[in-house]
Amino acid sequence: MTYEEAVFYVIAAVTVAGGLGVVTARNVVHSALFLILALMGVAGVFVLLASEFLAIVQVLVYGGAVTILILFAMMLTRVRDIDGPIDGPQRPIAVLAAAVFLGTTVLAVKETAWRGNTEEATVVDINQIGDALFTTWAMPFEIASLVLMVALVGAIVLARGEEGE
Amino acid sequence: MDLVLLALIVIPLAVCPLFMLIPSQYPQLSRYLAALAGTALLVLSALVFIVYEFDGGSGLRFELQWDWLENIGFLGENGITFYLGVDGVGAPLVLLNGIVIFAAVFVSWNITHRTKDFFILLFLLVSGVYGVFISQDLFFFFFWYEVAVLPMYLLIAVWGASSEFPTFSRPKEYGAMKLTMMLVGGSVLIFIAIFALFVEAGAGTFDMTVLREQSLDEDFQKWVYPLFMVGFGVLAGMWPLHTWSPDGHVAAPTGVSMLHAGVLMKLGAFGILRVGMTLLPEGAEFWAPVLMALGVTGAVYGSVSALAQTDLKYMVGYSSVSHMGFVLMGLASMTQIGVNGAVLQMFAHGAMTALMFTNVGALYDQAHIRDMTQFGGIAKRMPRHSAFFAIAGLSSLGLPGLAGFVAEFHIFVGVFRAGYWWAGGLGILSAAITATYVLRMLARAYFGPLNDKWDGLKEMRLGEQFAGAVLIAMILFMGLWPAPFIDRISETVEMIPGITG
Amino acid sequence: MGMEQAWLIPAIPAAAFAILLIFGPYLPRRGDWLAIAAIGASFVLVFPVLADLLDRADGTTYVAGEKAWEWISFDLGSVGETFEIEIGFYVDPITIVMLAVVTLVALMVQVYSIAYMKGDSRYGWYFTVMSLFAASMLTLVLANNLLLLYAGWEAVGFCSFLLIGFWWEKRSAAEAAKKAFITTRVGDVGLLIGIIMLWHEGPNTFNIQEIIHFAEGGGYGDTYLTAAVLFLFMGALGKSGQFPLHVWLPDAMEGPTPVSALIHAATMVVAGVYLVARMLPLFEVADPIALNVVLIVGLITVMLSATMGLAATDIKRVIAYSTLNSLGLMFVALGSSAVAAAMLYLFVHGFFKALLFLGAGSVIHATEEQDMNRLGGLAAKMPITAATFAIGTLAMIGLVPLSGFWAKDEVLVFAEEEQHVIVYLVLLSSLAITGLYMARLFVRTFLFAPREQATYDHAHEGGALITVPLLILGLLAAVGGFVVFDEVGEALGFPGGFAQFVFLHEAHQFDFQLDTAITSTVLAGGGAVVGWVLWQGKAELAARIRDAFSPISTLLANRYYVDEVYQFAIDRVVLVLGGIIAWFDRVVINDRGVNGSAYIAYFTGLEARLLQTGRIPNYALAIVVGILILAIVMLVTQV
Amino acid sequence: MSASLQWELLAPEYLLAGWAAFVILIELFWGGLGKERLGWLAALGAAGAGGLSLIWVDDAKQFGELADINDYTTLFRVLFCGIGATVCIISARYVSDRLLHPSEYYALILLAVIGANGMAAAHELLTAYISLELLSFSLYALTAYAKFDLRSNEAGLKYMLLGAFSSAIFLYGIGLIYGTTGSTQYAVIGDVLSGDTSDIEWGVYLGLAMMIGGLGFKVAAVPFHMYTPDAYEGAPIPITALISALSKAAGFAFFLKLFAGAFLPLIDDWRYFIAGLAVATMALGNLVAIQQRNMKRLLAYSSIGQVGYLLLGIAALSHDAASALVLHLIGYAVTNLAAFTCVILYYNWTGKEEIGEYKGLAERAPYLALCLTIALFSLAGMPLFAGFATKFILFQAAADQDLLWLAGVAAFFSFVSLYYYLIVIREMYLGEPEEKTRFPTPWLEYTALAVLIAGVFLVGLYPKPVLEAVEGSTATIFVGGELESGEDLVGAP
Amino acid sequence: MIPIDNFLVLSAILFSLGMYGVLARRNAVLILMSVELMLQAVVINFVAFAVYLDPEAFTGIIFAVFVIVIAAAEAGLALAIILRLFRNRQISNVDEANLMKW
Repeated sequence: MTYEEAVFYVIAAVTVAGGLGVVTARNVVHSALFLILALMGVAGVFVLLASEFLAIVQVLVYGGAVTILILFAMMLTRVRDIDGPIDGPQRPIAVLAAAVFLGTTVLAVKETAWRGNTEEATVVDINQIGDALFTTWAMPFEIASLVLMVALVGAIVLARGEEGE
Repeated sequence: MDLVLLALIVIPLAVCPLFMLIPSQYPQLSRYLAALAGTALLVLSALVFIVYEFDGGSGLRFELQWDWLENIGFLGENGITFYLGVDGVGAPLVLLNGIVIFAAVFVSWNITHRTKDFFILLFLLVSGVYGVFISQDLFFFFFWYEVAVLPMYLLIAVWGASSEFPTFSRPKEYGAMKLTMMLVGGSVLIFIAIFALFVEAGAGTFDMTVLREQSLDEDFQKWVYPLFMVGFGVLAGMWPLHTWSPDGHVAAPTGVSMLHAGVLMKLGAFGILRVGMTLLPEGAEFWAPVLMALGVTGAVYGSVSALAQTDLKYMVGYSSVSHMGFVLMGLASMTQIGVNGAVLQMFAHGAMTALMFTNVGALYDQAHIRDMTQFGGIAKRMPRHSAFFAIAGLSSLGLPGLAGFVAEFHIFVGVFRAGYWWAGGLGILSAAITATYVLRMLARAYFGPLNDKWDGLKEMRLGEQFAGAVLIAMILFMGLWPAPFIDRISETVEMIPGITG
Repeated sequence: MGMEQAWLIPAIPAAAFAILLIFGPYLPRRGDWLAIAAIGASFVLVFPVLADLLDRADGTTYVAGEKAWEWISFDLGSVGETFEIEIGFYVDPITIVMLAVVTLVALMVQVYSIAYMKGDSRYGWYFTVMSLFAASMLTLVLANNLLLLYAGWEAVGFCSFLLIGFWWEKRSAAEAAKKAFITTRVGDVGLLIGIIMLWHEGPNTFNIQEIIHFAEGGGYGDTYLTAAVLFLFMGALGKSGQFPLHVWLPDAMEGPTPVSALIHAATMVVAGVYLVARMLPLFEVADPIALNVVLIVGLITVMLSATMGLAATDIKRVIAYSTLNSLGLMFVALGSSAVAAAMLYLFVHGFFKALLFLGAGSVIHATEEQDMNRLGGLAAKMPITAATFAIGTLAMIGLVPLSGFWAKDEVLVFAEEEQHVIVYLVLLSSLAITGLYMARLFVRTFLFAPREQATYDHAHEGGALITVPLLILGLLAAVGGFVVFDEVGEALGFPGGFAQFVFLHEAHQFDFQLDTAITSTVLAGGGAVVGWVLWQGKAELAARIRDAFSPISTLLANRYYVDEVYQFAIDRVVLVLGGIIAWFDRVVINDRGVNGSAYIAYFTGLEARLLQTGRIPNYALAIVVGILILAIVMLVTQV
Repeated sequence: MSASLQWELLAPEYLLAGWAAFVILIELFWGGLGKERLGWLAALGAAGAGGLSLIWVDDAKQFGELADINDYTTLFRVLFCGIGATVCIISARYVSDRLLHPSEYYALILLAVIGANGMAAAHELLTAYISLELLSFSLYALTAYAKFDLRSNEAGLKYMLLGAFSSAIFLYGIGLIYGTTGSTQYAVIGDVLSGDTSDIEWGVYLGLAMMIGGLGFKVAAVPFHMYTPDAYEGAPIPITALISALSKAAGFAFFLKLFAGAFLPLIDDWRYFIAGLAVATMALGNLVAIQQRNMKRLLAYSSIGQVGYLLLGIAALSHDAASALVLHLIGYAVTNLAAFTCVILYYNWTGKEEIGEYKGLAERAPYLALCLTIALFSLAGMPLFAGFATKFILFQAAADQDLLWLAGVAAFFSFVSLYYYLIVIREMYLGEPEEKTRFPTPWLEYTALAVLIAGVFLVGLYPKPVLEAVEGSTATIFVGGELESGEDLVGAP
Repeated sequence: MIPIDNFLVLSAILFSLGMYGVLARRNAVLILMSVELMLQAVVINFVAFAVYLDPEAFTGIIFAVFVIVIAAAEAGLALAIILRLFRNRQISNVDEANLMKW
């Protein structure tokens, strides 16, 4: 087992641990923190996948924006004071479903003969990514900007308090 | 002259918007318009019937074929065409429809609630009926078939009447809903059968004149024909799918009952003949015994149930079931005589049952009950009304000289000729039972000492008398001189594959 | 004007009917004159037709005349035949006999009716229907094919329905009319089946002569033919009121008396006899069973009606029973294939039975009373009626030399010669009984002290319109029988005499056997005398006998309970069955079947909508499950 | 690899986007402009975009390797823009009475239309996915737009969370397909799949299943439909109309193009699953609809039923079936918009949306009742109206592909559907209104309604022109590009 | 060198965890977080495929970028809606939000 693999397993362990924490923690804030952990783990995975650019994006967008957003939301909705169990009655079925899904997926992953070099990750030059993003993928890029605008407008319209509130 | 058939469909459709333009505070106006349209239709229908004469081939006349949808996907050259044409079987029924709508307009003269809406729906119904009788394209055949069902719900539910009985009650919504759902349910089977037929024929067209040329695989015919048989059978009041008919007729307003029992039920039998037997002769041959059995059951069953009714309208409703049973018997005989009889019976029953409903309606409008046991001796107060009812009844029990006899006689002869002794015997017996309930009704309600409660009854309205007179004229015409009908019918029937002599 | 124009005979009354129906109310005297003129014309027309027939007679056989119009006709493509129904008329001696009786009696009756129906609110309607009846009856008689015959058959039934129910305000009249129509209708089921059977295996035509020819050529299978003719005979049963379908005839007396005279004595009820007579060759070709059935039915009817006649007290009913009696006799004759005898009896019976009814009518007209227990002694007040009635009675009883005697005698001769002795004895005994009740009728009505003074005082002889028809008919009833003598027949211009005339087949002489004649006369006369003795004066004797045999007398008074049986069958069986089926239709087929299937959909929806819990996790679960199922099934099936 | 991009091909989308911004700004700077006029303004923009897209009729261009601008796109652009415009018009009154921030509302509608256009135009999964998200996001926001209406919030939440969840699943599926075929181009995927797939079938099938799930969610196919009734009921009614028309149409445009372009080679593997979905969808939609008491909810379930019929077209995927599907889609969109217009108008007057509260409508607003009746009958597949013709052609197409049984099931359930439509009609015509007063006559809405009904009649009585247009457009989406009608298809039975 | 399967399995695990979270959790925010987790898994998938199988076109990486963007926007919009719901009804548990059912 090469040292990359060792590193991979460590990072993977961290990520999975984080994910597990997110969905099992009894305390919402804890699971938020676990989420950060998982996200960081994923960033590490990106590094292993030789796409540092994504790792950076990941850290900035997620570790920065999203988690903060989520924490804010928690604060505002005072989820701490919410009484009652944190998991729904559906939990056992959920376990089952997730397990079955996992089994199927893993089986599929194993059974599929991926066409190409499955052993060696190729480094993709970040400049190419930049080019592609603004040339080949211009249309999605523009639409994505609209998506952001929609999210923005929608969020503002919905979240902002009105007179008499 | 070529456009006459088109006119038959277009006129009733065209008056609908005209009705809408009439302000609803002038109901009289819409009545006049309705009368106008009805008369026009009667004249045109009569024209079609008179001018029609068989000229070889499939006997189609006044043909008119317009492209509608072709060369698209599965549709080949003239895939779906707006194809009108009337043959010897269609012509009498067109005439019948003209007469009944004409009569129905005058009977409906006293509709005061939402008059124009009523007439709109009524004429929509009529256009559908005409369409079925004269469409030669399977798609449009089915199209108009559904159009004829479309307005029924509102016609019955809005202008109908609920009825209460000691042991049960039949709200008008129920009757209307049951009728609509059963008819549309039947058309589901037709739907499927048409799809299958189209694919199997592989001619890429719905033109029935083309489809009847395709020789279809026998096994295929055997499993598809029952779909048509049952699907159309529902509308033909085929036992045991008849229950919509009595309840529906009872709930419906008089004019609608007339059209419905008089013409609409014929669409079913017509469909079995025009689509089922014509396109799938071998299938028809294979299932003829079943159809015969169902027809006989309906005939006897209907007449016996009618015997047990005290409600006049229910009695008439069940008598319709019984008479449509005769029609099915005639068709199932697959002999020329029997099928002629079936078509004649369609006409005869159409006229006389319309007459019966006219009478029942006229009586109900005054008395507000239909229980024959509560009447008695009202012939004293309503002589014409009683005479009309008696004539209708006598025609239905097959008195020679009236339409019913000619038709039923042909049917029985045909059935015997096809070798169904038991069926023929039972059929004739059920005709005798018919006599029993008709006379029982006359004796109960019309003869005997006048029940003082009905001292105030007046003769039925002139409009109704007029309508009744027209219908009686038809009954007598066909009863005394059936040749014009038979000449037209038989040559066409002769052309239908699978029909033996 | 020959046989080819015979169609005019029914056509004229038919035209009269049409006119009366439409313009009747606006005609002077409601158009009774028109009706009478029409029937009179028909009566007159009979003679040229007869003459024509006689002219065409070569030696001893007659050439029948025929005339037909096509009514329905179309090719049966695949078999190359043609399905044809004609409106055709056929004249032969039997027809002529019927025509004569019908037109003459009808004429008499209608004249009589002018007085009898005077002042009735539906006077005009009466004559309208009468014309229709005449037209249909004559059509029936002249029809050359079974279908036209059936048409006339139904039409006369319908007329009798209208006329029995003429006073429909009376519940009893309405019911009687209904009963008559339905009962005969039951028979007609058989008739129609028989007709269709004859057509089906036959020469693809309804023409009577062709069918007979075909049958005589052995065209039909033996059993098949037997079945067919027996079905035909069912029709005859209904119309001619033979057992077991006789129940309607006595009730039919609810109608006006002239109607009873015309329809329920002289004409319509003998249509059955006429039919069988026409079709007799078929019966002869068919298995002997057929004729025996006819014979036995006739016998039963004879005995039943005769005995029931003893118990009835309504004079019209008594006469009705006597009619049944006579009809039975005719069927016995036919049963022994004695057409001539049957037709002769039919011929004279028309006269004396009409006479009896009209007489009774005159009594009723005079007294408004038809229960013989309240009458009596009328002879003094109404001599003509009494005299003619006496003639009628004696003719019915069958005493020399009145017409009844000769006819009945012929039947007896046949019975003796060709049938089992029992038949003969039964007939003889029935004669005695006939004598009894006819005597009773006459005695109780016309002789001795009146039982109700009021009615008696009120009684008076009717006007000429009533008496003249009585006299004419009385004359005919008296002398009508002499046609049996071939000399008379020839004198009247029938080559070979009446029998020859009627009996187209091998020449058959009326033979007159003294012994038979004497026996019958003695029995009948004796019966009459006994009747006289029993019911003279206050009729204590009769009363005592009645009490002595009370069970029998009640049985007779209740007409052997046949009506009760039928009533029971209708109320407890037919109507109940109808009720059951109606219930089945509503509850089982509709509520279970139709509504049931609707409810299935309804409740499925009701349950299915509960899946929609409104909780996001459940929704998510649904999605996941959906995908897992898709994925797993896909992988399992496709990999 | 980067083709020179012809931006002008996207002119309609730019117009829409710009117009959206314009609408927002104009409200800022010219408050005097009434709320209703904003709606008409937005409608104008949408209509303009629709007109603009007509430039490319009978044209076959490509935008990079991302999108086609051909008849298929044009057809749907016109359809979507039309839907958008209609919704804007019928929203005007409702919005001005009941909602805050009208300009953003209209802007979001226009942006949604862009997303829909993208879904129809894209021939590449990334673009399609982004467009789909654009559409979805706008709809999420709009569903929750009635800020103080609890049901609206709840609907928004459900729609949003489940949407995110399903799009995650969809993405995972895309990932697998991408991994196995090495591309997101429909054509490439199609080529790979028409080759030997035995080595990668595990990944392919799993990915396929998950993509079907994601698309199923978009078009509301059982069992992925769960959010639909709640979203329909909670959302502001015009938005309900928008979801039922726009997002379904766009979903099917995408579904059809993807499966025709990429997955057709495997049709024998997936057709029966789609057929199964279709049956489940028809059954559940129509049966549960019988139980509904709320008009919006009823229409929601009825639209689920309609999805069932539409899936027939996918299951029987062939050129004919595709055309039939699109035809039915058009007919359905028009009819449904008509129905919703009536519902909105009634709600504007009375604020009522329970079926029971429609009683006596025929007395108070005959024209409205008539139009609603026509629309409902058309949805039930009654003749004279669009429903009959389109259903007939669609089912016949399915029967042509040996799916007679499926066509039969569909026919049966469209018969069941008649029942609950009749219930509504009964209320309108038989019920006695509380008060007799006639309703006012809103000319603009009535005109829009008249146009829609006219469309219903046109498709019902003479579908030929429409169908021919559809035929031409659907010919372009199949593997191997242009197809003559009826010609045999790769992998088709 | 790390075989691709490792990453794929990792992503599968993450995805399943997220799926479990969505199904099991009651709180809207937690569900949202679970969705984010699933999206992370998706991203890993894309990137892995891109760098291993499709390094020339590397569509996967582009896809990943967009997914991340979308995910962020999603979070924003979703949280806004959650807040709105909380303001109006003081609830953030999804199973309490069932005004509309059946």
